[in-house]
Amino acid sequence: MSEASFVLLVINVVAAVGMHLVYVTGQLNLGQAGFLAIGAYVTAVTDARLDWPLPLSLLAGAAAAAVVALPVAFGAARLRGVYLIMGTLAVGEIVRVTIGNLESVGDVQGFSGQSGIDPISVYVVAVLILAGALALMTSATGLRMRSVFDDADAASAAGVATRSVRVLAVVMSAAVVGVAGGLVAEWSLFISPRGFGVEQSFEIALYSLVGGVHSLIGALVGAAGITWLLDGLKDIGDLPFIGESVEGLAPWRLVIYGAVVLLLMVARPEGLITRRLALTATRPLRRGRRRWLARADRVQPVPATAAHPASGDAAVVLEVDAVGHAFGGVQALSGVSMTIRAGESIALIGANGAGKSTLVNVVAGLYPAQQGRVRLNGVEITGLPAHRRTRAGVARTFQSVRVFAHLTVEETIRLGHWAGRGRERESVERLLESLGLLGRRDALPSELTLAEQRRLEIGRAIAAAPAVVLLDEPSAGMNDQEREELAELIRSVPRRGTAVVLVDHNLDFAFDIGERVVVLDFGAVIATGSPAAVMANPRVRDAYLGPEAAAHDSPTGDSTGVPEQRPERLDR
Amino acid sequence: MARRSALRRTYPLTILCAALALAASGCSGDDPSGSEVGPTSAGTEGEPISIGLVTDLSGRFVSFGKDIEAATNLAVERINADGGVNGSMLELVVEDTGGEPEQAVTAVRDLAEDGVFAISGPLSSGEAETVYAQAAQVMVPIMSGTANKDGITELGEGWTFLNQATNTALYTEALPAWMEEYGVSTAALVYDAEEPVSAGAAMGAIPAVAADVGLEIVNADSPITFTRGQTDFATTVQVIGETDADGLIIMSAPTEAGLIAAELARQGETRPIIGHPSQGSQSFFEGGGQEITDWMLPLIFDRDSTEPEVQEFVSAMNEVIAAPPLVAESANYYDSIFMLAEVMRDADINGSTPVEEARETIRAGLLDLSDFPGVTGTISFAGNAEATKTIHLVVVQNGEPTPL
Amino acid sequence: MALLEIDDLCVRYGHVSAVEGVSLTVERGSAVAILGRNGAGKSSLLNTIAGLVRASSGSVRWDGADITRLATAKRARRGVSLVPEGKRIFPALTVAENLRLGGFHVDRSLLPSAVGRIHALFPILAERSSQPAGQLSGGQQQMLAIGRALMAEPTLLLLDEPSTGLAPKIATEVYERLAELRTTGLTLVVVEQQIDRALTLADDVIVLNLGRTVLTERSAALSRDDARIRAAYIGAEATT
Amino acid sequence: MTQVLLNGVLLGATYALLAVGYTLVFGVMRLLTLAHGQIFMAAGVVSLVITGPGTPFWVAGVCAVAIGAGLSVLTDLLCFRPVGYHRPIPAAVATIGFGLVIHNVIVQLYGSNAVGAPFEVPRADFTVNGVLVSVVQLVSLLITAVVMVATHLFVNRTKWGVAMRAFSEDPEAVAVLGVPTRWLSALTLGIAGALAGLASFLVILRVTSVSPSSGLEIGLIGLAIMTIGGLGSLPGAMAAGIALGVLESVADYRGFGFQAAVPWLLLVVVLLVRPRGLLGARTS
Repeated sequence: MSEASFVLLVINVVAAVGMHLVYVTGQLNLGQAGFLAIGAYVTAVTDARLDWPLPLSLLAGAAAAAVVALPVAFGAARLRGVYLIMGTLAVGEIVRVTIGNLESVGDVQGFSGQSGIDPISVYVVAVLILAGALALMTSATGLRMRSVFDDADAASAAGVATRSVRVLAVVMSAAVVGVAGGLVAEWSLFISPRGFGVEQSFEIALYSLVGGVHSLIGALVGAAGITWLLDGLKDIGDLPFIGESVEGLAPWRLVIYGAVVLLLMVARPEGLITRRLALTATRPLRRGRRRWLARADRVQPVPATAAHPASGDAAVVLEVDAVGHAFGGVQALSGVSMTIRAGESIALIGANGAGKSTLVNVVAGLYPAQQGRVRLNGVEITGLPAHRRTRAGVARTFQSVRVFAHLTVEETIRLGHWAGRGRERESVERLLESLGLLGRRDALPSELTLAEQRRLEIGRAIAAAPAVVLLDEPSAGMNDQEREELAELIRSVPRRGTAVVLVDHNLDFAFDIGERVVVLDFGAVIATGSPAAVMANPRVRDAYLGPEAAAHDSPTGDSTGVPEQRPERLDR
Repeated sequence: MARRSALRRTYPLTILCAALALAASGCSGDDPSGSEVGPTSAGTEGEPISIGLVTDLSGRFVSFGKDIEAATNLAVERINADGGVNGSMLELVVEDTGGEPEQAVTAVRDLAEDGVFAISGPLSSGEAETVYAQAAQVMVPIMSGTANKDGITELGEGWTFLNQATNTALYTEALPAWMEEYGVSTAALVYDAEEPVSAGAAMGAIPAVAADVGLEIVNADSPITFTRGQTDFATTVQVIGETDADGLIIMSAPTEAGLIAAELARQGETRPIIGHPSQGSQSFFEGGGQEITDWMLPLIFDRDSTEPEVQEFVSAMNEVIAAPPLVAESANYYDSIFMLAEVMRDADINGSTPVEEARETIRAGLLDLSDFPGVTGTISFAGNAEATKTIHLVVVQNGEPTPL
Repeated sequence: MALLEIDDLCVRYGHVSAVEGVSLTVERGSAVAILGRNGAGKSSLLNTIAGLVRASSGSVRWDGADITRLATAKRARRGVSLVPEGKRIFPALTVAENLRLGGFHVDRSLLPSAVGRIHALFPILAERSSQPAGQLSGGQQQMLAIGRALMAEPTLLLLDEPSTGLAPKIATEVYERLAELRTTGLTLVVVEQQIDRALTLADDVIVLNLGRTVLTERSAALSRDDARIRAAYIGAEATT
Repeated sequence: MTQVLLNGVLLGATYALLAVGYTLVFGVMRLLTLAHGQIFMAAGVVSLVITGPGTPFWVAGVCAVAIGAGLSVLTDLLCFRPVGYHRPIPAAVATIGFGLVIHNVIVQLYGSNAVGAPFEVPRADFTVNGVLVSVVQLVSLLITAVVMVATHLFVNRTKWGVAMRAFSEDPEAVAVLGVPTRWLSALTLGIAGALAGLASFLVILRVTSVSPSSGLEIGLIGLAIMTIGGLGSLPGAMAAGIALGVLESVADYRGFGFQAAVPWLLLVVVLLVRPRGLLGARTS
């Protein structure tokens, strides 16, 4: 591969890294040709007309692309699936046609006069961009960006402000793509709007989609691979043995390229470098970094014996005051009130469809309560969105395990840990150890058993040292031995100073953990007290066996605790 | 499910061996790349003189590119047939850019690295502008036979030439002849706002030349425009109908020219029209061209000229190319090779001449070449990087290009 | 020879085993009820018979032939019809269109009589025939789902919790229709939460807990308060 | 001005035919067939190349429809089925690859210049109080209307149409009823491809040629119209197609400098007002 094609390859890699920043958040954005054009033209004009030094004009290009990207990012945050793809594509085309109508920059006929750039500077810029992207993706922000890809609800439950993460990703990606545009302008010395059309957007998108959306290495391999394939196919005539016979294939290279893209999608739908592959490849790197990070982690002793509140004197942590909620006519919750004290563990039980999950979702802020109020440590949090509630100290898990398919065990815990900034927290290392997951720290959720996934989700919730954690039917789908280990873990939570609200319809599990029991039926509290007292209550017995009383069609349906296979949908 | 997983296991293997095969070709990219057309006659001792050709064999201009490659090969074979240049055979190194400016930059830099003495091409104006801006850095004489944007050679600071009539040269001769032929004094300007060559001509050369020759462009401040890839011209032609002017100036690529011609005929437009040389292609004559009369085109090559060597060239080309008749511009590339050969013969350049010296001599030689008898008529640079070409004016009558 | 034979069936989703080592035989014309609390694997077993879920091991034989690997659509052609959990009717399509899909393979000439048969069984469907199915009440949607599955005149009808979400009166009416259908020789397998309804309809009962068979028994020999059923439902020590 | 509106409606009709293809595939299978524009082009080019000079023009029409349907079914067999219907993103990328293959095979075989129609298109135009109307345009408007009604009837009346609409809501429930879903996807794409072939033929009737490089642009405009109309809504696609045709004609007439961006400006405006397109079903 000649130097000239290698420079082109490096520029393509920079563009691919830019797009990786937005694709990793699951936003399939096709507006990159527009930002490429803005970066190219601003760099070219500031260089040729204003005679700015190269680094400054490249930065100007990036800044201009980022500024234009801001409104687009807010618009895009509202769009999903095909609407997002087409909306961003439209922005790219509008930018290209606008430039084509600007007399001052040579409109359709193009612009030249740049001072040019030598290959070494291109490589330096590329290395800087790569280092920046690597640092970003391994930082807390990078974790938050990845968490938004799979499951926005789970991300906000983990304290991630999903909308601002999406907007930030689009703006940063536009800036990096702007730099790539600047490099194109300086390297080819002549630019015209035709060079920034839809074909470029598609090609840059293919780098990440073929290479693998979830890993920076994927973007690299995709960009380098495709550019080198197209260049290599041109010289197919030079192949040692079969050179002469296939020489006629050279002009057909775009057909071969199309076929290769098709074959790759069949063979590796997730792309060449899946997150799994990237993780195994960078294991040594991560080990070194971990040793360095371990020193910086604030390690503080676990409060050995939290004042275990034998009686009711501990401070009230969470107050649920006359909360009501209805789903289209069906009153799921009516006037539910309960208080939770520091370090207490409560079991919330009720037959299927009694409103247990609705109460958890309302207290955790997944959807606002229609009636009543929720107070945390005396502070009103009824209106607070889910991610702010998590940061304030109300953590929760979901009925079917919802962890992040593309975050490793350690990253998930670190994400939860980050949500508790400003509070004394146990270090990630010690938490992994107490969860029994230290050995599995680099594993992805798909490689864990259901019990391990559940422990991971609970770990993520308590990593933020919240005041209260709401556990929604954690024991579903587990065998007895796994259930016992889970009970052991849940019992240890109050010792860390976090109150537990365990929601479950399995009585023996709930009574084993909950010191106090609250029974829900038809969305109302019908009994509270010790396990024995509650079981003696005839209304509870009747609500449970339910021959006469018809159980309502609960929104959760048959819960096998199995993580729903969430098919990617293009229309939502 | 079983079938697909087996499928999935075998696919990565096939991808892997394909990639390995390409790896071999990729690394071997740095030695002289591209398909060489070696010397045909046996036993000459001298190092071969390598000439680069930058063309498009896979992109938007593949129909032009293939004919250009054929014409260039024909010239090289004929020169080698009668002894080559100063005893050295000519060796043509072809680079395919797919019509992309970025690829053209890479192609020119690779050819310079491989030590070619001169480069013929690139094909489109967009590519030519990008490449000419690089010429001063790679210091190789580059001569395009197709790009015709005015002032393009200034980018190359003396290293770049044009064996093609620029728009100004074309219309300085064509406009007066058109005005005289049809008694035109006012004209309406119509062009493709997305296509750089047409936009360049319509906003640059045409208004300038029109002012010199006293042709009034009625809609100079708000010309009628359309966009490349548009298929429906009903409204555009209707606006043309509403503009009162003696004649129409239509700047566009052949596809759009055909579409407008069909629509003009449909709406009963009979005013005389003058177009752009790039429209003079088979797809225009066979497509929309069938239905219009009085569409004048200033061409740089007349296929039907009675000159014996022109007829010989046309018949030789028709045997070689896939879809005769040939593209007019391929004649320029045929002449370019002969001109380079003559300059090298005069300056005693052969295969063993050091590359820098050869390139510098060829550059100087080309600059003062004059009255070169090519199949496209007499060509002379005479101190100007843009050659003066003989211009053949033809009028398309129902698809038949008849000389004026 | 039994109509449906299930032998040592296992179903795993990733690491979770929903059904482990279940065996069951259903005679032609009989009715079997599958009981067990939430997450016991009832739906997984039913869906495996219908072909929606792939069996990890074990076999499902239909009229002697092995259909473990057979695609859902082909099983339906052989007479196995499923009324899925949550009814899963097509809300945007009219009642008539939903029924039309049920009788996809019924040739045009026989359609009117097939639809007539369903309308006789569930008169409400005749009244609401041109209304979008989404506008029907829970009970009516359940009847539509059953009617749709009956359009192809199946030999075995699988029902997944037909009474869930229905008011008691409506659920009773649905079960009366099912009892009526049994007189036509239709074989039934019903997954049911409510013990009493299951016992009144079915000849045999199989109780699952955590994917394993806890109990198989003639329904006559069982009652709601039977210790073994309570154990499966509420867990061992709660019954003190 | 009525002339401009007529031109707009006629152009819009062709756009609508193309967009209906996309909408049908997305409406039924929630998948994007990004090779649709290239199939439109290839159907036109190949149908012109294989029909000799003597043959009547409608033969090319039949070829175009057949080629369009064939290539579109191939999209199902080569892209959607191997990659998996439950993976929309990789399936869409696979169709991009397939589109590249189609486009570049056509360019290598038939060159990059426009391919002229070998047959004579009957040119019978007449003016009605000043408005020039061509028979060809009227016929194509008529065909488009008939095809639209036929598609609407097919999707709403026949059992296959009902199965398609049900499939878009709950594919598993359709399979459970014994409907052969494999054929369903092939049929959906076949119809979409046939519509694209027909649209390509109608354009050829009017402009007597088709250019191999028009595939990508036309495909994107079709996608834009589907999105403007609202994903999966056939009436939405038809309305948006006509609307865009009229808007583009008016923009041409007014000499609006940004003609090339008209479809995209309309799309951005609609998405700002209704993030689900004009008639997009509330799908979440």
